[in-house]
Amino acid sequence: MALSFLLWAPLFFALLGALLGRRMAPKVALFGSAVTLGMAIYYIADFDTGKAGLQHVTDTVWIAALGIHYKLGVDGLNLFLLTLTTLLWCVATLYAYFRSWDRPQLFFFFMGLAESAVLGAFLSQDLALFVAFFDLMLVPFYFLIGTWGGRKRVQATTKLVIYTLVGSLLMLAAAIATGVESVGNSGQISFALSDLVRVGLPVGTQEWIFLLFAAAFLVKMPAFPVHGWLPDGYRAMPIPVVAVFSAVLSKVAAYGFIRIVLPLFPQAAVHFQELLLLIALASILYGSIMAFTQTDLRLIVGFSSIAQLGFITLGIFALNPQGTQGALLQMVNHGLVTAALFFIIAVLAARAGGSEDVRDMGGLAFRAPVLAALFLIVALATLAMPGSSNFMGEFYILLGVFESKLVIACVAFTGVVLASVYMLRAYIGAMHNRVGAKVQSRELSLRDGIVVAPLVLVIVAIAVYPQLLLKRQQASAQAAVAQTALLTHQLALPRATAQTAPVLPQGGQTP
Amino acid sequence: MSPTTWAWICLALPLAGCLFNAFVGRHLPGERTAGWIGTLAIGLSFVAAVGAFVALMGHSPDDRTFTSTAWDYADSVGVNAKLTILIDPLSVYMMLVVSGVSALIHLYSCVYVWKDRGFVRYFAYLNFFVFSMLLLVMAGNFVPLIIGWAFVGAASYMLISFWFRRTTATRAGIKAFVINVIGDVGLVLGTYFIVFRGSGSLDFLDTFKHVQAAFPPNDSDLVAGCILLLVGAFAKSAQVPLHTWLPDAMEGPTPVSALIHAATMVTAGVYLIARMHPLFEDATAAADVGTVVGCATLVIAATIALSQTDIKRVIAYSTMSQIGYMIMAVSASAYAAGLFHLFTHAFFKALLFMAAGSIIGAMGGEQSLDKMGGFRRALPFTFACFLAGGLALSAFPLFSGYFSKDDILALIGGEGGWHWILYVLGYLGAFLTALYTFRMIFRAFLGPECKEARELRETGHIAHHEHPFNPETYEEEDTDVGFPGPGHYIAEQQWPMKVAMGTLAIGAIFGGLIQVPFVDDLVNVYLRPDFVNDPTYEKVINGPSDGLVIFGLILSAVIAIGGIALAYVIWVRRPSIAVAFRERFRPLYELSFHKWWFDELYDAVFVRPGATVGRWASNVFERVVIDGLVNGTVSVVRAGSSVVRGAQDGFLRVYAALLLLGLALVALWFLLQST
Amino acid sequence: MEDVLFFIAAIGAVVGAIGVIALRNPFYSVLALVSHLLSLALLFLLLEAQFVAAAQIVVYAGAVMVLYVFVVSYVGGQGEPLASIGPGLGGVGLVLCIGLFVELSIAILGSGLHAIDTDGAKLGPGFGTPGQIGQLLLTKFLFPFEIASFLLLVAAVGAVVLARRRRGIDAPDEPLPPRDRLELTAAEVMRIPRAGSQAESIGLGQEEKEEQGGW
Amino acid sequence: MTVAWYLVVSALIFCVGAAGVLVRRSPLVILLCLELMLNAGNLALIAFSRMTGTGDGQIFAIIVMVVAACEVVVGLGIIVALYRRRLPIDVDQLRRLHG
Repeated sequence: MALSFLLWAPLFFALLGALLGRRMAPKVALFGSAVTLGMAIYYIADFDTGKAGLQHVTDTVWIAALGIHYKLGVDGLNLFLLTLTTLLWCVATLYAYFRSWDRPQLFFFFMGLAESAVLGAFLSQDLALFVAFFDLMLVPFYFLIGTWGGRKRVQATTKLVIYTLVGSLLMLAAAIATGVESVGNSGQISFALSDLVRVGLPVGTQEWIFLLFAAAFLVKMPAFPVHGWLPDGYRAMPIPVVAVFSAVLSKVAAYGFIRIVLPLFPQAAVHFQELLLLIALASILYGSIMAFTQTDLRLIVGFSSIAQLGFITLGIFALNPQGTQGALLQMVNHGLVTAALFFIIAVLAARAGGSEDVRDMGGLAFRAPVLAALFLIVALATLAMPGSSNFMGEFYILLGVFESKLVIACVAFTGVVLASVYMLRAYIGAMHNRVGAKVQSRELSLRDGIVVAPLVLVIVAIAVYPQLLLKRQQASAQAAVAQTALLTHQLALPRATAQTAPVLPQGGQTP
Repeated sequence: MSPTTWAWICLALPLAGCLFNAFVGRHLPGERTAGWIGTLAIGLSFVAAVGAFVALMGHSPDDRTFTSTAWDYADSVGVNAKLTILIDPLSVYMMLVVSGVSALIHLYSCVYVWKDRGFVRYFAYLNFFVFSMLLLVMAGNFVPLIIGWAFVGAASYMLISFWFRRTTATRAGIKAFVINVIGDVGLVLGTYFIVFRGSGSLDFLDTFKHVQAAFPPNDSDLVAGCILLLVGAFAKSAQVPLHTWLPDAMEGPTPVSALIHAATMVTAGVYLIARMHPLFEDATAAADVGTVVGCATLVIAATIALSQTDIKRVIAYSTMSQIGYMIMAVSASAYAAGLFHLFTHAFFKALLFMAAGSIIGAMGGEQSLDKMGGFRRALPFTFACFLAGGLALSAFPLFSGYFSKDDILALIGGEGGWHWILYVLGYLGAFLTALYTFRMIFRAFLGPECKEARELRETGHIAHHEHPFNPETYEEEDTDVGFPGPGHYIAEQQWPMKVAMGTLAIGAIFGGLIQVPFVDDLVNVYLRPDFVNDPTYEKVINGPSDGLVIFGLILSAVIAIGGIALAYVIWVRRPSIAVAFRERFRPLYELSFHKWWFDELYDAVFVRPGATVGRWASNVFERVVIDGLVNGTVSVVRAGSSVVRGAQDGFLRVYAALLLLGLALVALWFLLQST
Repeated sequence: MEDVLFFIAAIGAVVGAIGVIALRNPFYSVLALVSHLLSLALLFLLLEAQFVAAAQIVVYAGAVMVLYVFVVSYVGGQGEPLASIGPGLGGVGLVLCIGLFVELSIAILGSGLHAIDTDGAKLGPGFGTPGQIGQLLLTKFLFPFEIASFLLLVAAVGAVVLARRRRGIDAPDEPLPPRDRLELTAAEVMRIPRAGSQAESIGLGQEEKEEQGGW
Repeated sequence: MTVAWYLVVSALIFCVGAAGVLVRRSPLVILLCLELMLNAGNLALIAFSRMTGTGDGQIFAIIVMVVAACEVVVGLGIIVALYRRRLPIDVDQLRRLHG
């Protein structure tokens, strides 16, 4: 089965739905997202676990003159992110299916377009193609937020677009520079990642290109201090949109670090390792403290995302296989819990007179044991309680940092403690204590239940068996950091893979 | 069946009970069915633990270590986290204590929270708690240990804030959880130091095997790792300075307090140190930290218990104090003695809490000692049980606590050197224990009868307050929409409570007889295979001379009887002494009454600065800096565009003129280029 | 003979052009354009472009100009008011146009293109005939040809949409918004009317229904 | 006559048309002036076609005529719509799009 089917299926069904009219659009979109999810699961089943390289590669030259390939592939790095994306889109579409939207054709069309764009960013194995999909992601979300958003959507959309566009432009420049600078060595331009990795860049060039890429990815994540779009953005987005946005789009950025930055600019990554680690640390602490002071549930989740993505960045820039494994695992975990949290927030708000403020809630658990239990599971997973898969993710991440930079790991542990404070504060504020003024406690309805329950089931399943992800990611994770690990002398590869570890690129000798 | 099979069954039953109650509990016929199912699950779990014990004893003493792996939990890039259980005498010992005492607490709970609206939820939580604790004690790999460790914390959170409409309960719950997370962090970080700086394997047996080769004695990494493990142990076992959650945990229903304090949770720290003994043997500096902190806790907690008026809090501080003894013992390599005290303590502490629950039931939810009095005749059975538990706690001769506490102190004294200070402080603590225990007993059961006691004695009716209230704040409860239920029960009228308390009373009275100096040595013999490779352990066991042991027994008896007598004088004969003492030594009284100001200190050092920073960040930093970043960009763009928009005056012809001008300029440029 | 014809046609074309811009009445402007187009057709003929010349007369001077005449008579052929609120661009325009003309002339006369000073290449048989044009259109320029036809279609549809009559003749279709509402933000324009609000997105409006339907 | 003559005439017509666009305010006349400019272009194209002796320039001219026809249709449609809505037929007064 060619990956192109997976990539374009959401868009195809979205178009089909849009053409079939407003009654059919939600149904077709739901069917399409389910089909896409099925295809993504097929790729897990069909995955060759021990292999580090790409599988199911589709490679055709797209623009020959510029050396741009239409190259797609699956490996351990993006396998579960694909599943995460398709799963969350399926769930978000299901959520949207039960609600009435103005102009449903357009809404579901943009959702489908967004899914295709995100899948494209995860699948592309060509730098230019990645940049194209990365920027394409913004288009549907621009309309989704601007058209169907809540209060202050205009301001929120503007902020989001300004931030992200600046980042995207920097990345575009960096990508072009990467391609052009690589010509000098090989004599032939190509944007395929495999070619770029083989060629390698001189250290000085790597460093400024690295900074541009880092800026783009950090904005998208977002990381402190470039998170300014997040509060307004998260508050303005409709629930299914914010769920997929916070859960998946931030992962594209983190994935970009692992897929592109580490293999392409290993020396620069080592050079700026401490800078990025400090940014990640600042994100963790700042996000946690902000989450602790907010009363709007969306903002609590939003700022906790900043903190969680700080952990992911931390894992990536530990620059060793443990950190990368942790970051990859944590990406999936965080996507699952954040999306679940946002759907739960919608349920809670519907019971608290429409308010998403913790102060207006309280005592919601009383007649809603199922809701309370689901929320509790998600909350505990979010704060990475041992026994959840999030814990294994943070375990690997902090282990990676522990092995490269001990002090930073120790400080980062405070983030774990703070997470328990703000998540439980949110949980108790909403579900426990005295009943709020406008609160009506009632059980989760079926249509909300079938949105939240699958996510919680997956969270529990991964918590019981995280090895499912880890063993499939292992080979790719080791390969992704092979060069940087060599450079930092912390290579702990098993002997078998160490012999085949890639040699340093010729253009990339440390001066 | 092999011991591991029994162990898996023992572990699976509470989980099955929890899931069953969670999913179908609400739809079961009968009022108390969920409770019986929960109790049955734990009871069968105890049977399985006994099965494991029997199976284990079937093997020779050198061959009593078994492991079994369920599945690879996370096995990649050098981290070999597997769901392994390690079954040896130590873990089976803990399984027996945990499941046995928990089964009785479940039985008691079937009555105690009967009328509560969260009955089913309660039993699901309770079963989960036992499951977590069993997972903790069976773990044969650091990761399942940490998981069990955290599950216990989560379960305690859920049970402490079980009556979640009380803000005091939710606050206590979050406090317990956060301090437990600090402990988890310590445990994880300690694991990093020990495993990834040294042994290289998360498996316990591998780690123990390699620890001596990996670290030189008292290596800084190993000591750091062990101290971090101790942080985990202190948080869970409520040792100074991470103890503040424990008294607040009294917000949960009384049987929960019994469960937390007797069988599970707080003993986890003791177990951890005993389990990690090969590491602590090599890191004596860390072990000394544990010894000193345990000793400090036992004294501090005892002084606080002297002045508290909430009956459950007095027992709670006594728990802290007793756990201090255990931590001190296991840190000083007196493992069997510490675990022996854990065993006896489980009996008498569960008993005390259950008896206290009975009194509280008779008081209609009131917990203050100031309002109780004269229950001796109204609650004869409860009184007998409380007395048995109190005597065991005070180490009255021949009661279980007498032998176990004395065992600890004799071994500490036998080590000599600076341990003599601990020895003396230990006996001081024992004296204070006798004092505060009997202060509590005398104030609750002797003295003038309070009106609830009289009503109960004369009519057999249990006092019910018209408006149920939170015993902590006297705030009225909104019971019509929430918890707790209106029912109050006393052991005299309910057979399950009677059975549970009676069984425990027998244990509290006779439990000490399994290890009596010069008579028998069962605990030591049974646990020996675990510690046989430790040179220090053998030294400690054989340390105290016979004279010291006999001296200790006599001293212990004298102190216990003296303490009880003094309590009798102060609180029964001449109550004016207590008042006078309080006035005379006001600073000391304040220190005790305000619990050494730990809560206030943490509030000032962590909570307030944290909240201030948070407020500053959200009100000032976020507004000015973060929004300023984007607003600045916007205003630059806006200023630039206002310059350019002047040209866009809407006159089509001007646009055309500009277009033409551009064309002319382009043409001119080309002309100039061509010449 | 050819030179004479050229000058006649050229002068006709230029005079026609000046007439277009100089005459006050739009109706006369249209007529001036017609004469201009006819002169141009003559120039095309001189350049051996018989088919284009024919098309010029038939399509342009014929059909298109008729359209103009219709519209002028529909709208009313009144001249524009003398007073203008806009800037007077007469002087600037003149300078610009003369400047441009000078530039273009310099470019043409000073061109390095030698062929420009000849009468043109030697022509093959059938140059400029409908046959040759048709052949080119259907072979070498098939794609532009199709695009052009599509463009025509779109323009026709567009014209219909623009000029279509809506709900009665007299009433203005949509009244002008009041002056203070003219400042629409881009987002307001972009927003679809009655698009979902926050309350809808979290399903507030739906709860009653849910209560009745139940599980 | 050489091709250059034709080109000069073409340039002249173009400039006259451009001046008309700048000077006149009636959209109708402006459309006419655009026609002038397009025809000037056509003349140049055909002159070049004559110069090279290939038919390509003539094809271009025909395409330009198509474009001109489209422009006329749409432009006149707009004028009719303006008239219908009683808006002034004066480009200077139609300046809603000012910045």
